[in-house]
Amino acid sequence: MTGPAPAERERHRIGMYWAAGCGGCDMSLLEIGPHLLELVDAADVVLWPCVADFKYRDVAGYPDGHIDVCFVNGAVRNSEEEEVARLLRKKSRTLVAYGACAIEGGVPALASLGAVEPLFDAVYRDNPSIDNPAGTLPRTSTETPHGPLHLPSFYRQVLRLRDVVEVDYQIPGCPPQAPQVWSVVQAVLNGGVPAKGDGRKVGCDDKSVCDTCAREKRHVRISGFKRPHEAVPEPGWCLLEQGFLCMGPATRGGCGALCLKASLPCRGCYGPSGTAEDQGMAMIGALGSILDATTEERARELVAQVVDPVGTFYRFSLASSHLKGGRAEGRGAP
Amino acid sequence: MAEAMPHAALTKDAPVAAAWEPRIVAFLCYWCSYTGADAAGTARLKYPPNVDVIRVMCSGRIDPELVTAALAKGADGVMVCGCHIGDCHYIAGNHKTMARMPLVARALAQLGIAPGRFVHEWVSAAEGDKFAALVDRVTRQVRRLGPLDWPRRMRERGVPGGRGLSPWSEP
Amino acid sequence: MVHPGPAPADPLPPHPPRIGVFVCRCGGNISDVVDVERVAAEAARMPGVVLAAAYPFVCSDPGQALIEEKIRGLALERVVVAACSPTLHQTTFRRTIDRAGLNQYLFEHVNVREQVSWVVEDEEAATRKASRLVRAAAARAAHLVPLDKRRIPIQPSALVIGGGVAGLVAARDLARRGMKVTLVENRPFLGGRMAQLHTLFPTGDNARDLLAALIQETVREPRVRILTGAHVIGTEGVVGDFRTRLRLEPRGVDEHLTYPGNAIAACPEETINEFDFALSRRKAIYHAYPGCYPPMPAIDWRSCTRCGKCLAAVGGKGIDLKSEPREIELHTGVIVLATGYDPYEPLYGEYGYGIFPQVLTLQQLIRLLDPEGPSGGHLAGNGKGPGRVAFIHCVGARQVDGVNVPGPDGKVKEYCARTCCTGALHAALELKARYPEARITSFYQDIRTYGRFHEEYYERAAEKGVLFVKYDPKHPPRVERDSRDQSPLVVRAKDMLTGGLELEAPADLVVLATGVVPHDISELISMYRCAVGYDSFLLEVHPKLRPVELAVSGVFLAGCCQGPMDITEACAAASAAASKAAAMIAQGRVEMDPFVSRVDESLCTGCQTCLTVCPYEAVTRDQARRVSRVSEALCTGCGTCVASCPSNAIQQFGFTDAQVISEVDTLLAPEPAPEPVPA
Amino acid sequence: MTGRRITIDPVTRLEGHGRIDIFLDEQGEVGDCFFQVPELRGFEKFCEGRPVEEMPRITTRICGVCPEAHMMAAAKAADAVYGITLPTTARLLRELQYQIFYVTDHTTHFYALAAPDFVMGPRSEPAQRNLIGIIRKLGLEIGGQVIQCRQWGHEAAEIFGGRPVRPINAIPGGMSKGLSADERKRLDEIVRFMVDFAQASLRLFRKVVLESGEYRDLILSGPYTHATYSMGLVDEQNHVNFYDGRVRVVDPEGKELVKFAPAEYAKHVAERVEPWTYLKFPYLKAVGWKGFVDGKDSGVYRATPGARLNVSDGMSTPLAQEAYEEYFETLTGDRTGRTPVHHTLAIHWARLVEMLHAAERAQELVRNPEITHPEHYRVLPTETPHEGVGTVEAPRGTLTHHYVTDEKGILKKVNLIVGTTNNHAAICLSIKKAAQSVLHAGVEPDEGLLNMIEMAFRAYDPCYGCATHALPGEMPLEVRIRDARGAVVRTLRR
Repeated sequence: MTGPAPAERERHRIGMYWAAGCGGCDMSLLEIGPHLLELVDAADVVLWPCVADFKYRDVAGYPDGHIDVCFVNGAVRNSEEEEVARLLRKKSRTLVAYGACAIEGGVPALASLGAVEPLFDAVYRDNPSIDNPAGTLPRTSTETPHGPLHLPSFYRQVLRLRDVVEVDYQIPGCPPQAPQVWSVVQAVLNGGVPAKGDGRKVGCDDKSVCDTCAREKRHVRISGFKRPHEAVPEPGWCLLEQGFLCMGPATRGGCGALCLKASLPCRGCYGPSGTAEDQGMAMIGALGSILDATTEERARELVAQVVDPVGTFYRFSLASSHLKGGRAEGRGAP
Repeated sequence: MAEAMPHAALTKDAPVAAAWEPRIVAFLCYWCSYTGADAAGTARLKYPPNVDVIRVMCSGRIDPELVTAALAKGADGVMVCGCHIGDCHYIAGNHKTMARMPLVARALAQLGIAPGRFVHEWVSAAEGDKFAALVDRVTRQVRRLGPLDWPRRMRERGVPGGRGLSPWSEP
Repeated sequence: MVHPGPAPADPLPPHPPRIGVFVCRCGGNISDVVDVERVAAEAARMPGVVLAAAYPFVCSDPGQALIEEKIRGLALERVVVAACSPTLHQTTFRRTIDRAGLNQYLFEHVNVREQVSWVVEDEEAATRKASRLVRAAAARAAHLVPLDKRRIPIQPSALVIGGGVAGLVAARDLARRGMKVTLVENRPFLGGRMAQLHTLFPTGDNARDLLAALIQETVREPRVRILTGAHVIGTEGVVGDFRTRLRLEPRGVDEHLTYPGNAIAACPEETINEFDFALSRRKAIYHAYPGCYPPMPAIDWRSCTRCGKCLAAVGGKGIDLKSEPREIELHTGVIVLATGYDPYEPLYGEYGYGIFPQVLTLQQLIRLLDPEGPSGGHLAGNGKGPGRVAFIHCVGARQVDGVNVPGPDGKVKEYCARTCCTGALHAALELKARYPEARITSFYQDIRTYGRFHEEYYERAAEKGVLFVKYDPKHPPRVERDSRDQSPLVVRAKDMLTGGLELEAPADLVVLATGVVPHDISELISMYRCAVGYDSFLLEVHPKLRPVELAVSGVFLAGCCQGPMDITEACAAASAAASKAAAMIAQGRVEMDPFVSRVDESLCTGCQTCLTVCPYEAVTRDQARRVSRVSEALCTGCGTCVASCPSNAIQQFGFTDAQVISEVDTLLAPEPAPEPVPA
Repeated sequence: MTGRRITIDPVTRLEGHGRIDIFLDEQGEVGDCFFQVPELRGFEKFCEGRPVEEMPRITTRICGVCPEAHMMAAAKAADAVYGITLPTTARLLRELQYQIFYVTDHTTHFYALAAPDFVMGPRSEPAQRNLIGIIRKLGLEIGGQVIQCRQWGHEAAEIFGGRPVRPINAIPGGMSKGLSADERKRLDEIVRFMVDFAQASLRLFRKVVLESGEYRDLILSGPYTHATYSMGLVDEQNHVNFYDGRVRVVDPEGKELVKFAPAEYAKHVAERVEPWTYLKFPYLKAVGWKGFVDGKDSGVYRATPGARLNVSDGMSTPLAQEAYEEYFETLTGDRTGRTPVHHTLAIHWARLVEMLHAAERAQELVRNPEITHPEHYRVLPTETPHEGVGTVEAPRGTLTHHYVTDEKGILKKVNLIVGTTNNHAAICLSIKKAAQSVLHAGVEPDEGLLNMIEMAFRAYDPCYGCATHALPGEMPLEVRIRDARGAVVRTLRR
């Protein structure tokens, strides 16, 4: 390890925290690899439970604004995570929503499509391996011979970080790509970040995934939809035009169109592109414009070939869509 | 979406509005459907007052985001009307509508919006009677379904968040 | 930029613009149902509204003057008028505020008559709806920006499609107004249907003499270019610069042909002569009719075998059997459609047509009565004349659903063909004149000799002893073989005037007064996106206000493509179309609403979705900058590309997301508490 | 007291991700001990209605630490749903990708999370007890190799599926893309390096751990020992297999209890629900749930690297077999491996043995000529989808995905038993036992003691990303010690 940090640079205090995420975001921050050493060289990591317990202190004991930049990944799924979010907002000068879950709810937000009760049933009561004759469910408070044990309460709706606290920047992606992340971290260290904006997106492109996708657009209309396992795509040709539902057009770039390199369609993890707010409806607007249909029957046929519209068009962004799921009425069969 | 709370204000500030009336937003293309709505008027046909018309030049302009935005802001129902296929003043604007709206309908159903709340129909400039009948039908079916009041629904679920969310209540 | 919140996509000016709201009573049309004062009062509480009041007739001169005065007096920056439908007076009010020096697109028109006061019974509900709409308009108005009409330079040239009487008149009139005119006719000869007529009602002129005169007038115009055998195969562009692609069938004959007669005589190929409605045959190299234009014959390539006998007969000059079709492109500022009609072709067996040789259509009868026609004007070779003749009216016209057999489009022809009554009587009288002993019975639904001087034909026919039998459309006449052999045929019908008494008329000749159907121009209809009426004729923008214009700017209607007309009406329509087109050209440019789409290149993400959505190909890609572009000249302002853009990078002037969403927001906002009811 | 708990103490909340409650009895000894997992996302439910072919892409979002495991389990389950038999090339590619992931994942855990305790010492400065500390102590060379191993691992992942992390390339019927000759060549280099690196790691372990008496004792000491059942996938020869095979369970003495096809998992494993945690407790049906106790009569089992070695009769690769024998020789004196190892801390060693095996196996696979076949990397499903189970050995335990779909392949039912969950009960045991051994009346608990408690569950490499959402290793941990009346007498925190 090289010597002490350059004296002229004031050492930053950086934190990373997860809420309802999967840890992939923390991993992606680890992915900066060798830069990790530069990071700890230039900044004090004052909170990063997954890799470092050194200097792990009582965050609540920090003075307000003690953390210069705090990255938070994961959605807000329960009361505990909301409290954590509030605390970190208080203790951090700059709060950064890190990754799809924190920004748009991510995959876990699909849970908002249904009510909580059936979810608990599926997990704790009704599955092939469950042994729960009494129908026991986790409770926020349980009496034991020794005293009560508490669990955070589970929310009906998956919330974004922005739904509970003010967010200064957002780094999209599931997970954000390491090079992008490192560029942001560097900017943070060298004070090169753009002016704070309410959830301004950083560490991503202004263009769509299509713009970075190497596949050729032939500007032919979609004459039928195929599911990824149903056909082998022609190499080098836009998957959407081939009929593989691809979220590329409606998705912010930054990933480098990685999934397309694996000849699989984009699923939209970088969230809506441009100023669109409802990624799913934006995609429907686009998709409906490029179907090869001149009669209603044909249009209906093609539309019927789209399986699971919400699970596809809102795979990562349901919590930031206009309707946010929320199961109002009806069975909601696709 | 703290701003999308008209109904809280509504019940608070405007007691008259307490008696619920369906709020339906209709997006109409200018050349056929809007003119068709005019035709209904010229013929003095009577229909319920619950549908407020927003005029666009072509149904092809109706961005699906407008549909969800209207519902998210408290509409109990949304109508989308355009020229019949083949009659589009812009050749094929309604071909896009014809493909988009069924997708919107399917997505809304999955999102838990009762199918009756979103209606997509073709109304020609001559079909004043069809328009009147349509408004009548949609208003009745939305009335049957009751208030959607998405903003309230979301606030109950803690969107926008903040304290006072209603967490999952245990059995 | 759809926002679930009220935050406008376009930042509003620091101070909300000063908005004036004018609510029209429309002389009670509105105010009888809508509490206009309350609507105005509630609108007055909207941000930026400095004036909101109700007035008796806002569209009247004093009303407009008032708006101008208020704009000046109160320095209004936006104007909202709540009145009738924008289709009626939007333009009126735009001009008004333009006169007051305010950009005419800073205007918002609210429809509280056709869509509120005329359709909502309950006054409270109507008032609330009107109030919602007006407040939404006020909110929208705040988002309006000044726009300029698009001005597209227009070429001083016209394409007239159709070489019949209407096309000729239109072409002549346009040329006389100084326009370059190209007249295209897909047959090898000009004249159209008129040439197939003999004498004309109500004047009795000879059809082909009149036609010849008109053709001469037209072709002598130096600015007129005639293209026969020309088919429109494609079109691009918009008003001001229509680019039309034509396929020109070779005539196969040129001016070097010295003795056309020899060539025709030498031709071994014969085919049905459609000019005589299959009553005669003609050669593969032929003249349509005596004195037709162009005078030189033409080769019918469908029946020509290129045997070369004609060429041999004229010494190998003036005939080219090898010539191939060629394509050309025309640039014109406007287009006049004069594609005409076809006589209704009765179905096989309809009134015995096709079964009994004695059953003719009116058109066939006219050809037979024509001295230059297939029979030299004689009905029967023996000169004895037709004997008993039965006319049946409304064949292929005024049909009854369920009674008559629908056409290929699945519809029966419910409309009146308008010319056949007079035409049939005209022919009946001519029969009487030539064969006084002919006994004529006319089976009709109603006699509609509606035109000026037309009724005389009915009266004279009655005088001359034509017997009129009014039949019941639900039980049309039946044409059968006469069992008693008094004559070949017998026509049976219920006579409505004698209470449905079954009459029968033996007939040596049955004439079907057939209606008219539009000439098949389905390609043109799809090419020019013409609106088509229920009767399958082309549909004008407004039958009274804009009778000769199609909704497609720069395309005009002349003659029977728009509906059944007699020659008088067709010529009038053609002249009207010509003057309308000329007027448009005279302005040197067309003005179009500025509601075009524009790509915000800073937002365009280069997904290329929009590139395939525009049927006018107004959207293109700038490869260098990896963004899309919209050509304002080609954009027709539908906004379809706007909804197709998943990044909301495309906005349509006059219909931005911010404007539309501001309406949505206000419509769904809490309704104001009602004013305390005055005691 | 309930009243006192209501007032929100951000500290408690903040550090509640893994919460241990220790209750002392009258004598001041540890009475009872609870380990709580406070998070749930509910994939089982919201995956319903999704197309089954998307599951390899969706379930990678269950855990960002071992997404490959979920991708493979999901892909295998989807194969089964469509009744697909994979072409050889597809199977080779899947296993190769999986083995390489194993090396990378075990590297991460050993060096970033486990080694600090051994290298720096369990009671060393927390500030030093991390990867950076290791690198400082062992020098940049090994540190560089650790980082290189991880990076090359991700490069390999990118070669397979375009993405360095969070792969997506396994689909029903095989892989979304094949392997080119050049790519194979590069993978060969990567794998060769990994074999060397795995051996180096074992040498390091011997040097720092085995040659130090303190750790040997620690590993063999009672507090860190549980005689439980062991579970793991084995091949026909009962050799360890991470990607495929049958699930074998041996009892604390090493006798085979059962060996079953993954599809029959529900016959043999049941999950218990406790109201005080969101995480379930799987146990062996045949034995039954006897509470949080170990021994032959308790259905509690472990599915860890150690458990996998316990259920196997050996390794299919030579170097790993040597390491296997050394491992058992040292810990049980029986090099055949018939006698199970129950020392929790020995799991770290077993992990290194597995790492070597994974690297060796990867080498076999990458050199198989069929692996670059231009077409056989996938087949298209032909049968009507219905039901399927997919099981792999995740680094942290046997991972099972179970799907039921409609005839269109839309999921109607989803059941998941993920790696760490298998060990949940055992982890509770280990923590309790560790606590009982270090906390006594009159002993002042300090950070070091606390870490020694934590080492007990760190050995499992508990991945609550899989189980719920938290991350392996240094879980933010709070220990509350209460007196017999339940009053908190002391709260310790790291």
